[in-house]
Amino acid sequence: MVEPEIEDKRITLEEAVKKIPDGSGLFWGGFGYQRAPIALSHELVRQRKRNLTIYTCGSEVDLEIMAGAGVASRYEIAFSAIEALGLSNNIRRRVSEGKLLVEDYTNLAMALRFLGGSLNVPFMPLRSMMGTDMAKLSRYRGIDNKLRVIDCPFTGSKICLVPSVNPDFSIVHVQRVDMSGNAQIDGIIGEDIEGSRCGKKLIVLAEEIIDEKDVRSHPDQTKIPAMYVDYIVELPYAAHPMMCQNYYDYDLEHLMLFHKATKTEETWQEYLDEYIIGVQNHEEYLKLIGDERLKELRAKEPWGY
Amino acid sequence: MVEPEIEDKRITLEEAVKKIPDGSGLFWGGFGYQRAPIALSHELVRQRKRNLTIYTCGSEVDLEIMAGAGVASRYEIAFSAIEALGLSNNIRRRVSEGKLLVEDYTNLAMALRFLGGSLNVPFMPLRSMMGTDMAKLSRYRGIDNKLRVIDCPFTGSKICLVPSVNPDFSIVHVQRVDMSGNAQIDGIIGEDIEGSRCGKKLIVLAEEIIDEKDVRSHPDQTKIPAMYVDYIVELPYAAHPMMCQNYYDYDLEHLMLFHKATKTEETWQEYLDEYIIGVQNHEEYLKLIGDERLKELRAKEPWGY
Amino acid sequence: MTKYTKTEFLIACASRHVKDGENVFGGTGMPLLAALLAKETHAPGSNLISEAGFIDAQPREVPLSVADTRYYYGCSAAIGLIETLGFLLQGGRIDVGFLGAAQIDEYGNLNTSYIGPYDHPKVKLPGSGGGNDIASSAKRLIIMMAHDKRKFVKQLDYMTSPGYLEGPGSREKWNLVGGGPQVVITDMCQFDFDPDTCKIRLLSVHPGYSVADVLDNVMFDLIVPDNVPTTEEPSQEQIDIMHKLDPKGIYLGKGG
Amino acid sequence: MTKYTKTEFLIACASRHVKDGENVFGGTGMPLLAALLAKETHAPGSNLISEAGFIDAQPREVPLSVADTRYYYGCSAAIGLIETLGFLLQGGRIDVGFLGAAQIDEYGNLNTSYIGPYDHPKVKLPGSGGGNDIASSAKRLIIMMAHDKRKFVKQLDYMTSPGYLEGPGSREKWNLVGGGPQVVITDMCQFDFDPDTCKIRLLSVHPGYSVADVLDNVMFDLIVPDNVPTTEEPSQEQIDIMHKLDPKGIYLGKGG
Repeated sequence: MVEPEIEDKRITLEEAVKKIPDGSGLFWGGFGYQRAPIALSHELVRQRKRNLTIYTCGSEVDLEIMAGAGVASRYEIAFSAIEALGLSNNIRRRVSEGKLLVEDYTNLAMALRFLGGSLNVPFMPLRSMMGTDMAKLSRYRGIDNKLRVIDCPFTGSKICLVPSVNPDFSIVHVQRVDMSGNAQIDGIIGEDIEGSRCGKKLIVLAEEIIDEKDVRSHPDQTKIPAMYVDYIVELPYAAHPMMCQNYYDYDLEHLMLFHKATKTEETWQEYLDEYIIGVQNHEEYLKLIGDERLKELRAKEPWGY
Repeated sequence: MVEPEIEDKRITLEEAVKKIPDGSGLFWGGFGYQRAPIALSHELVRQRKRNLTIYTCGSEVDLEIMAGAGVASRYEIAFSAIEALGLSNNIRRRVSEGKLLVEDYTNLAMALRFLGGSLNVPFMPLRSMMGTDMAKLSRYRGIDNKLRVIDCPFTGSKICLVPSVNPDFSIVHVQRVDMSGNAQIDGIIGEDIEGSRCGKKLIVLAEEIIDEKDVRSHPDQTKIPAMYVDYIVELPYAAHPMMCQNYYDYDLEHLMLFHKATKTEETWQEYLDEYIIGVQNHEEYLKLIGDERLKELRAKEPWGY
Repeated sequence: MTKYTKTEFLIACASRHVKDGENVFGGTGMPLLAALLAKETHAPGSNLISEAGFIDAQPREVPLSVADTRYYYGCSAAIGLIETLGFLLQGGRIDVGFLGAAQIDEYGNLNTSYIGPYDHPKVKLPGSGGGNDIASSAKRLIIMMAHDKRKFVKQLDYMTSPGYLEGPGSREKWNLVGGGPQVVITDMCQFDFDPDTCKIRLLSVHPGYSVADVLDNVMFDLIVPDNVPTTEEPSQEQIDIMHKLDPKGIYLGKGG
Repeated sequence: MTKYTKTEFLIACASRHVKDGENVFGGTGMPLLAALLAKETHAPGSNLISEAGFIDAQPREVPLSVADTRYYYGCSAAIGLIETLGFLLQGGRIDVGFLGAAQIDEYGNLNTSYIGPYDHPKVKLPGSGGGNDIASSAKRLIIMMAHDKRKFVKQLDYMTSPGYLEGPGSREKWNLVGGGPQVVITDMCQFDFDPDTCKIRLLSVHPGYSVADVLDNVMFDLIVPDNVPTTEEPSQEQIDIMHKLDPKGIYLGKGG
């Protein structure tokens, strides 16, 4: 048998972000506090990217960073807050300033828009949003391009159609991947199955690179097959201060520091300088957080956090 | 803490089939040779059910049994054959006799019809079937009720809409389930994720009942959560002569005997008498196959067959 | 008499609306504690679901996020949004959803998106998240809100999630899956909705408040029945269990 | 000169159409052996996908079904139909699909459903399965058929799967994802399609057959180029590898 040469898709975080031109549209993976691609949002800031459009259900700290640093100018999202900690202050300020435009959908609507994109069909039907201002007001797509409420041709009942999304890039953060791109996700997947398949290019951030044999001995665990994956970035603690199941817990102290910092423009700029622009790369950021703190955050068996 | 009483949803195969009235619509799980609910088709025959409508992508031996024994009168399916072994002879005869009406869809169309049913929306968009006779001819639904080809309201391009399915029952065969209904499926899932969620009632056949603790210590492996499940039937070798990954291989000898028997009405009636009507229940069927043969079929590590 | 804080009172009050065997979207914060409290007391067979993908969760510590790994250990399935919001919720299988809001109108419609005009919003709020999905499709909706007069408005700045929309027949017109709001719990009272007019109605006032207090603190007309009972107080057992569930006082506050 | 059976010839011939690195829907039977042979020879990096849900499969024994557990061991993912036929195929990510048919017309349209009139079919065939999906959405289609004159018809009894439909512009009109048929391999010859007219065209004749044989065995007009080469024969290496892949002769026949 001729052994195929396994394509090595690994690149550095810096190289990955260089591939994303200003003005790109990005599916943004993770959900709530789980598997947020924070490190990539940092590098987008360091490389001074501009005018990105972010598509996601409900990312949190990363959306705050990209809005606060002026990286993104458009969000098509369902939710922005730090959940239990409170409102997204940066987003609130940027929206009031007119520097950030938010097109509002629901979580299910966004998940279905990604599913439609993955299926390569132009829309998906949905039974939310109807009757409310979400179906009447549009920030920039224009209401006819945001959604359509039609009479179902089969039943005659009202049904909402939301347009599919095929962004330029999908950014997904996973626990493990082999170097050809077969990715394993532990725990909830949020909208990452659909999100990883709908983008024109897929960048996977992974806590750990594993051997192809470990993938092929457990094919049921592969959540993203290699054929979807364009680039892989090995990046431990890519979600800090958020969490990654079976790898580390959220850093509540840092999260509170972050949330407090976003309360005024001045303190936000200080945070930005100290933790994002002021460091060369993710490794330096982790040094700033400190080895000891990172060790404390490591997940414990059997809880996974 | 108050310990919840765990609902025990286990019933016998006979009881399960008694719950299915004549004229019901059934989602039929399994795909190709994998996890086919053969034992349930046997019991439908023994209880002389009539006028069932079966919804599935491509079941094989079970579709032959239900057509041949006059249990089902309508199929909404994509495929009928025993793949490598050849054509479905019983179905061919029953269609020629006018006793079986087949409404033809594609595999993707059927999978999407189940997805639409699971999502509780009336249709799903699809990019197959267009331009062919599949979009022009209908056996009994009427063409406007079989599908619609519309101009997409967002893009203006042609898109096909297929109506969702919410059958009276979903029948799914899995490797393992706990007694409240949390089910684990090994290997490919075919269309069983969507199929198990679209029915009004769900009957799960399982090779093995496992403890709830085994489910809750590996939540990622649960493919069907208990809240969808109405009845559970513990039934080893439920798929014989088809296969069930990690439990047993197909019985090629019996499959060939079966396929040969279907070639004429006479030899088919002999098979029916000997293996299905002539036995009281699944246990007796397995005795007829023989312990030794069943042992030979047991899956071997690490292959799973 | 049991001593309790306002937060403890609200959580105990909300937990009583969850019935045994029900499928509940818990979220985070007070609703989550209410759902967990119900499970530990009168509704042991209730099924706690997080929209992030956790089914039948039994967290040993209170999660801070619907996607918190704390939801994972001991749950029966960990899947994703298409499963929870699509198959389960839109599929009509969720009995109870909890929502909060910045504004509510007399039909129980909710605003969680913008304060001020849409074109020049004064405050961008979190948005719908799964809120509109839950309000559209859950069989019953339980709403929990801080009682501030400016939140109980005649006209929402933005309608994020449907209550009874414009009144009788509105939810049917839009073919919504779920049944709409059942109860609104504030730190002053409970409201329900008049089945004929779909308008908000006083259900009970909390100890220490009067019907007049409530009338002074809403900006719409309010249906007040002849007899308005006093809301039931929490039991010591409920309070003790709450604190076992949130030992660090993340939601209950440090003072406990 | 290598000795070979007709089946071996066809499999070797089909395998040459698979290129390295391509994503291939293999199915079962001869196409599967052709895809596996390609992977073992000139296309080691090709990715064998079964519509049942197996991705990058490396079966050590030939499967009898697209859902056969033999596809599992060593594959890189095992998922389901929405993944393979939806995300991958309809998503435009499948390079090559293989199909057989009971009838083909001059535009490469295929019948795998009914022989005889639709209202009173003489023979019910297997139907589309994933065939129409593959013909609609795979970038290229490779068709393998037994060469019987009655199968190469001017008018199909039923059009199950799209070739070029009514000719130039037809696939575009229906917004089909894939590119249409590339080659038809029979036990007499290979056909391709004229890019201007989308009509079937003789590509090569197999050793032992003449252009006249082919013309005698189709029921439609056939484009015949001035020069029709002879189809390349299988190598001994190809035949040896085939038999390693199917040691029991399940598809190759017992005689080998």
